[in-house]
Amino acid sequence: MSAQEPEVILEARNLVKRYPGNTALDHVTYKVYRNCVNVLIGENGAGKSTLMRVLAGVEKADEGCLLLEGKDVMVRSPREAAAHGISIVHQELAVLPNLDISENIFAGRELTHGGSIVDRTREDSRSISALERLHKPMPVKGAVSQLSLGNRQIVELARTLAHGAKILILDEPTSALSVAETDSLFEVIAELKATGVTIIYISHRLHELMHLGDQFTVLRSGRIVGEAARGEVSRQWIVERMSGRADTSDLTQRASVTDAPEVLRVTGLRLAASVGDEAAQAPVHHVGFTLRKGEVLGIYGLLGAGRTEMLEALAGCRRILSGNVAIDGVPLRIASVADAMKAGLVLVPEDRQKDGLVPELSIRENVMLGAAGGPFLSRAQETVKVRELANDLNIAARDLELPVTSLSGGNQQKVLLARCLMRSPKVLLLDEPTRGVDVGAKAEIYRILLRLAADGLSVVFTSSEVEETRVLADRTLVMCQGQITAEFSRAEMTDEALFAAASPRVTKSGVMTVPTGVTV
Amino acid sequence: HRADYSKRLIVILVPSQDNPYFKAEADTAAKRALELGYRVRIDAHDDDAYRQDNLIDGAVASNAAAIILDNAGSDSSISAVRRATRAGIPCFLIDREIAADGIAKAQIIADNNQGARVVAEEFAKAIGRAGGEYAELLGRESDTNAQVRTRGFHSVLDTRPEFKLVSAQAANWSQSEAFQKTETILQGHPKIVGIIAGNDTMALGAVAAIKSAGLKGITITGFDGSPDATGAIRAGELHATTLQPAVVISKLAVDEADRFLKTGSTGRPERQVIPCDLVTRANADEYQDFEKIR
Amino acid sequence: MSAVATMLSKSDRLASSSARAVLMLLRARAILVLVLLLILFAAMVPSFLSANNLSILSKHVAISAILAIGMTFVVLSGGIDLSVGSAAGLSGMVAGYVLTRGGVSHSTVVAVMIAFAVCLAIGALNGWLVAKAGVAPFIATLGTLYIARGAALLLSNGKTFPNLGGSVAHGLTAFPAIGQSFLLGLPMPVWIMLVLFGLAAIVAAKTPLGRHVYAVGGNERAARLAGINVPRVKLITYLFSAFCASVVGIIIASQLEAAHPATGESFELNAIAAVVLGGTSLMGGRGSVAGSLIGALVIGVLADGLVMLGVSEFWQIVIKGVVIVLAVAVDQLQSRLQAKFLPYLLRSTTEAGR
Amino acid sequence: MSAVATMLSKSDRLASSSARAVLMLLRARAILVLVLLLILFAAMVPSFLSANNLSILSKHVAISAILAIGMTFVVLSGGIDLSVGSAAGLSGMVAGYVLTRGGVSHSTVVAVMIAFAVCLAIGALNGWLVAKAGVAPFIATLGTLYIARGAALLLSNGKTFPNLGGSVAHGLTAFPAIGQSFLLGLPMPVWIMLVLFGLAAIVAAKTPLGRHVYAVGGNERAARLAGINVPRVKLITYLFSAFCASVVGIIIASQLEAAHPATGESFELNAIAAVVLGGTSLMGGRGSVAGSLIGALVIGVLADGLVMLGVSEFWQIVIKGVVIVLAVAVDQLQSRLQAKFLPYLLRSTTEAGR
Ligand SMILES: Nc1ncnc2c1ncn2[C@@H]1O[C@H](COP(=O)(O)OP(=O)(O)OP(=O)(O)O)[C@@H](O)[C@H]1O
Ligand SMILES: Nc1ncnc2c1ncn2[C@@H]1O[C@H](COP(=O)(O)OP(=O)(O)OP(=O)(O)O)[C@@H](O)[C@H]1O
Ligand SMILES: [Mg+2]
Ligand SMILES: [Mg+2]
Repeated sequence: MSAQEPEVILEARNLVKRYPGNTALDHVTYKVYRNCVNVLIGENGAGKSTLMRVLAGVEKADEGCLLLEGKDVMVRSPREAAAHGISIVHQELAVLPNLDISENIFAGRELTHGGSIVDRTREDSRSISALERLHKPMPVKGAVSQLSLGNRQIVELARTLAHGAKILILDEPTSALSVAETDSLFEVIAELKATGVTIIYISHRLHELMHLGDQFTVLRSGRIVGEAARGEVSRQWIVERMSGRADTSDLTQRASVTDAPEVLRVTGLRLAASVGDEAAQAPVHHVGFTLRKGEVLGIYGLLGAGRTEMLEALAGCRRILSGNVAIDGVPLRIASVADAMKAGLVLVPEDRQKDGLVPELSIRENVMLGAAGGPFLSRAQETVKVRELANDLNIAARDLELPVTSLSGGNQQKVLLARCLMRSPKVLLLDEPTRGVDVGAKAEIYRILLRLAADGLSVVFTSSEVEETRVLADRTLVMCQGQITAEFSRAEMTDEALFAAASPRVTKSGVMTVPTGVTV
Repeated sequence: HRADYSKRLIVILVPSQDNPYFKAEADTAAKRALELGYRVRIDAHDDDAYRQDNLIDGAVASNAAAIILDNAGSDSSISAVRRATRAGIPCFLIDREIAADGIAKAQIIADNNQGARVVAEEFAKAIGRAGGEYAELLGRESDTNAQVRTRGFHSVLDTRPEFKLVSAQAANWSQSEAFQKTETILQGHPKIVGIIAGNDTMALGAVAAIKSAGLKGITITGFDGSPDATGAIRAGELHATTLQPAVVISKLAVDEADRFLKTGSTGRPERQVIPCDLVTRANADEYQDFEKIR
Repeated sequence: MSAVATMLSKSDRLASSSARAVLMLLRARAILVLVLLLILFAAMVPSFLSANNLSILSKHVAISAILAIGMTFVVLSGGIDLSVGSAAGLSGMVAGYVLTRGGVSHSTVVAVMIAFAVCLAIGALNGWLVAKAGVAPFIATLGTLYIARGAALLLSNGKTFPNLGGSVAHGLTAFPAIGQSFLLGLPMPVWIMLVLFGLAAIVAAKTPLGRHVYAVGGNERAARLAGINVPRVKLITYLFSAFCASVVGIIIASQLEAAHPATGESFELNAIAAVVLGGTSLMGGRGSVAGSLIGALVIGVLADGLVMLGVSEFWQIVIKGVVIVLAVAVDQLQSRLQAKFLPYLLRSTTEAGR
Repeated sequence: MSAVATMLSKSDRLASSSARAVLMLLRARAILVLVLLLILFAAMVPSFLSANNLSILSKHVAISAILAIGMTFVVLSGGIDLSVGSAAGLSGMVAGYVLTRGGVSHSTVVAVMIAFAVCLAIGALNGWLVAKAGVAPFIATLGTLYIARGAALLLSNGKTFPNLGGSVAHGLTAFPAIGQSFLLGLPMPVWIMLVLFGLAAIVAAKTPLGRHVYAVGGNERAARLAGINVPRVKLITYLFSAFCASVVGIIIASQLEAAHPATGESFELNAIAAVVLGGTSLMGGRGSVAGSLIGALVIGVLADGLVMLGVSEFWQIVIKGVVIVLAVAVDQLQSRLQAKFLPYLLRSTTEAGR
């Protein structure tokens, strides 16, 4: 890197973006430096993705403007962003499941013979070369709906490579990638930088950021709280700025549960992969574990490892092909959510919006949804119950009749938690319980969960964050490609060990295998 | 009529089979044709000229010997009839005519205009010299017969200044629609003394509405002469209707078709107009199933 | 709070109060349209607001309102039921068949019960196809639309079952009473509508089932995860819709004292239009039974008023189309304004709370 | 690989080969049904496979096929168009108006162009309502269904425009030729259908637009993120659908040499049924133009065959309903079987591929 001050290629000035319930961007002025890897850091829900969506023309800011190379520009659509040379890989995958790989790579920007007929041959060859650059050859005529989550991520990366952008935004591109895939991505980023491309890179993995970043920006609760160049940045600096670490020092001091009676035993669980437009992952197979009363069990893994599938199966909304589940030693047949609930297994789903909340209903109705009761509902009685629980879980809502969407992410999560507690469960299943939740709420949720566990509730949660797993879990299982690859007690958990156990390995013949560890 | 492919086929096309008039028409023709040793097929075109076109194609494809047709529109049926004729299948039109000569072998029609006039005369006579406000229920307004009948009514009633049309609403030949429309009309015009309807089903809808409103002394007339209507006339609920001689026409058409197939000529002029009979309480017992039995 | 923040929140509050007014206005639009129509027709048609006409009007509205009440639950749960018109027709025909040819003592009660049973079978078929076989509601109910219509026609071979008002000797006096009698000055169909409305409103607002319907329409996956038996909820909505259709068919047959197999053609479109006019979203999850009642009133008043005004049939068709499109376009406008103003509205509420 | 794993993958392969056969069979079901129907009718109706009848049949199929081709794109993009029947009716009426009363030298070309223009305006209205105003496709096109039908009726005050096959003196010979003439032994409407089919198939498979239609139907959000102009794509699908409807209206007016304002009633249901029978999903994103053509063939063959067999009109209605329901239930079955067997299929494919 040359010594001179890098020049600003893109500047976002005074951006404000409000959502019902919170302000995602609060007068953000963000500078992107030419030909650098601009790293954007921040806790979940800090507003990183929102900022990127504004830069990429997907979302319109309520206030503020964009300057590209000093000139005021309007970016009102992804198409216009592309015309300005801005290209993005979104955090949530945006693939077209019904099209094939090559069609996905060129969707919206087809190559044509003279503007009318698609030039498949050229598209295919450019798709192949883009995939080769990522060291990930795939049959370009294969349907995307049949790809694993990681491979879908690769397809999205290939899409941006195939178009040659001036500014490339990568929003958590590695969350579904294995170690080997991550390494080839880093190679590509280095190559791109060498050819003059500016990169904005978002990730929660500090070691990646330290390795890649040239310029660092820290976002917290929709505001920029720190900016620095590579030399000035240390791990310490980042962590301080994010101020992100919830104060969890008080939480780690607890006795581990070893002698409590066993509540849940899962053996030989096997599930089919989901199909259609959602994830078509490696199916879950040969999964088994046990859980004691009052124990908090963490399940760590990469995106697409099959954790969600496993929890959904236990909660009764996914078909179990084979395997046994027993509660308190009594074998259980789980054919429906009702079955699971009756046995005391309740799930707080991963995606609040998609699987959890009914946006049209009020906070009260969302909490009481599906709760058993008499033939008639009584608003007064419900209000009393919900109010009590809301106070207990510290849900910051004065008016329980407001739509549930008016709450912040953390409070929405607590609403779901409250709904599950309404069922007096034996085992609480939580899928990514703090995704998109702010720091304060995160710590609060940890405290609530640990208090519930102390009161004798057994908890299973998944997380993609090492930190969270370490704070919360008494014991951690690691999942990879639908299998459990390792088990760690609290003392054994380290970032490196967890990460290694979670990453699929690629053998010489190219076949992916699961890392061998302590299999249960 | 099981398919016996050794027999020659007569295709009978009528507007619908859920209307008693067309049903009688079709059934009579079918019965007569079977008696004469033909195979028959009945299809309904729902007053949709395009569907009629397809059904005529179907008759052509089935090598029908003749087509008995109650058509779906005097203008929009010409090309279909011409096509059938060119394919060597003689067409015998019943009930309604088409606006072209020399294509169909026969056009045996009920005189809708005359029928409308006599029923309108009777309507006027029943109400009497005092006259008053009256309402009209029209059939599907895009239907030729609806237009012919309303013209017939007005050619009589418009010449009498004592009669004042206060509401003319389309009830699309439907009983339930006529019921609701009549109820609404009665609200706007409580003083009406009569309702003249474009067919019997609508007239019966009006009868039900009048009855449910508890009104008496409102003269209602229909058109067609269906058994339900003659029954209502006998019961004193409906004042009059005009019987379209469906049975006579259908028999005549099949007989002429038979003669044409055997001799090459119907022996009659193409256009034959059969007058409609006025049915009132006085002669209601003489009619049954669209036929004068006494 | 800084001076800027204070100013901001002040302007927010202003925005919120005017936003609220706009939202209120838009939410009440069906009532507004209704009131406008009533004023318009009252001004132009002298007897429009007479007690007598209102009674007749209410009877006409009852027919579409009953269908709309049944349709509301289907639409709230995210479905659609195209078969209601055919089901109504079939219901009347079955009742007519039993009354005139049944031989089972010509009892009105038996006839009505059998008509209900047949329609519930149609509803069950719809529910099974949608909830269990996973067929899109539009197609499933399009299929049953044809099947029920064909069955109605086959039942009498296309003929009308006449004289259902028959003689006292046949014990038939009860049947015409269903559609024609009065109670406390109100026509019986209006009472039936009111009872069904009351029932539906209570179910929608006060019972677990009602909440489940909203939940299934609002977010089917979430509903399933919350332990709601989604197929059962859907099945019930189609059963209820078919039941309402059956009631309508019997009322019409009773009013006409005759059952015609083509009765009810395109009723489904009226019912759907009433539901949508009443603010229920075709996406499911949002709306109310009361809204559908008002929607049915709008459609009924419009139809009767235009007839009384003597507007041509053809213009009536065009006006209906325009009203449907406009109403829903306004609905969209409301959602958008709401999305835009809600943050402000909420902010001021939340601040007040803290 | 362990012994267990080998055994597992072996049984998987067995499953896969039979699964594949089942899948193939299910995918080709529309063709299967078609072949079955043809065999059935050929056996039961002597003249069914005669050249003459096939020519007539193809002409009938052309009408529903043209509508279905237009509808396919709308459905593929996740919409629905209920207004095509009315649009077809309006198109014929506009052409009839221009030809008989237009005064503009009675030119066929002018009449056809104006009819196209009017229908494209309907299509644009649909597209605008759906893509810009955010109105649900069902309601938007239900509204335009009424508006277009009302307009058609108002144009002639409910009457037919007759004599469109008029005299040579009026220069009208070209108009009847559109629907009635033959080229190389095939009826002109069939040629028009083939041209539209070819065009549509090429657009669907070979152009960016076609790909965008699939993308919008497959995942609208992802399509938007990929930079596809979603509203424009939707607008185009409605325009094309309205254009196809217009063509149908003109062909029918030309065949009948008259334009009737009620023409095209319930054509939309036939077109939708054809599209769905052809395997296009009402959820969008999945299906093909060729499928719709086969769907239209099934419906056309069924309709004509039942008529020739002399099956009663009432049974025809029932059979149509049953066929629609069954076809889509089978579609669902296919998806489920696919979901069940796909893992096995995939596994063996992957193994083979590596
Ligand atoms: N479409 C939306 N509607 C409502 N709220 C939203 C929406 N998108 C984002 N938010 C909210 O805006 C805030 C910022 O979200 P954003 O996705 O930008 O965070 P992030 O920094 O990318 O987090 P993560 O690390 O989890 O990806 C969150 O509180 C989130 O709940
Ligand atoms: N193509 C995709 N686009 C958007 N979301 C996807 C896609 N594929 C999968 N997902 C979502 O990501 C989740 C990942 O699947 P899975 O449950 O197998 O993995 P997991 O180990 O639970 O991963 P994680 O919980 O980290 O997402 C699924 O629940 C699905 O909703
Ligand atoms: Mg993000
Ligand atoms: Mg997950």
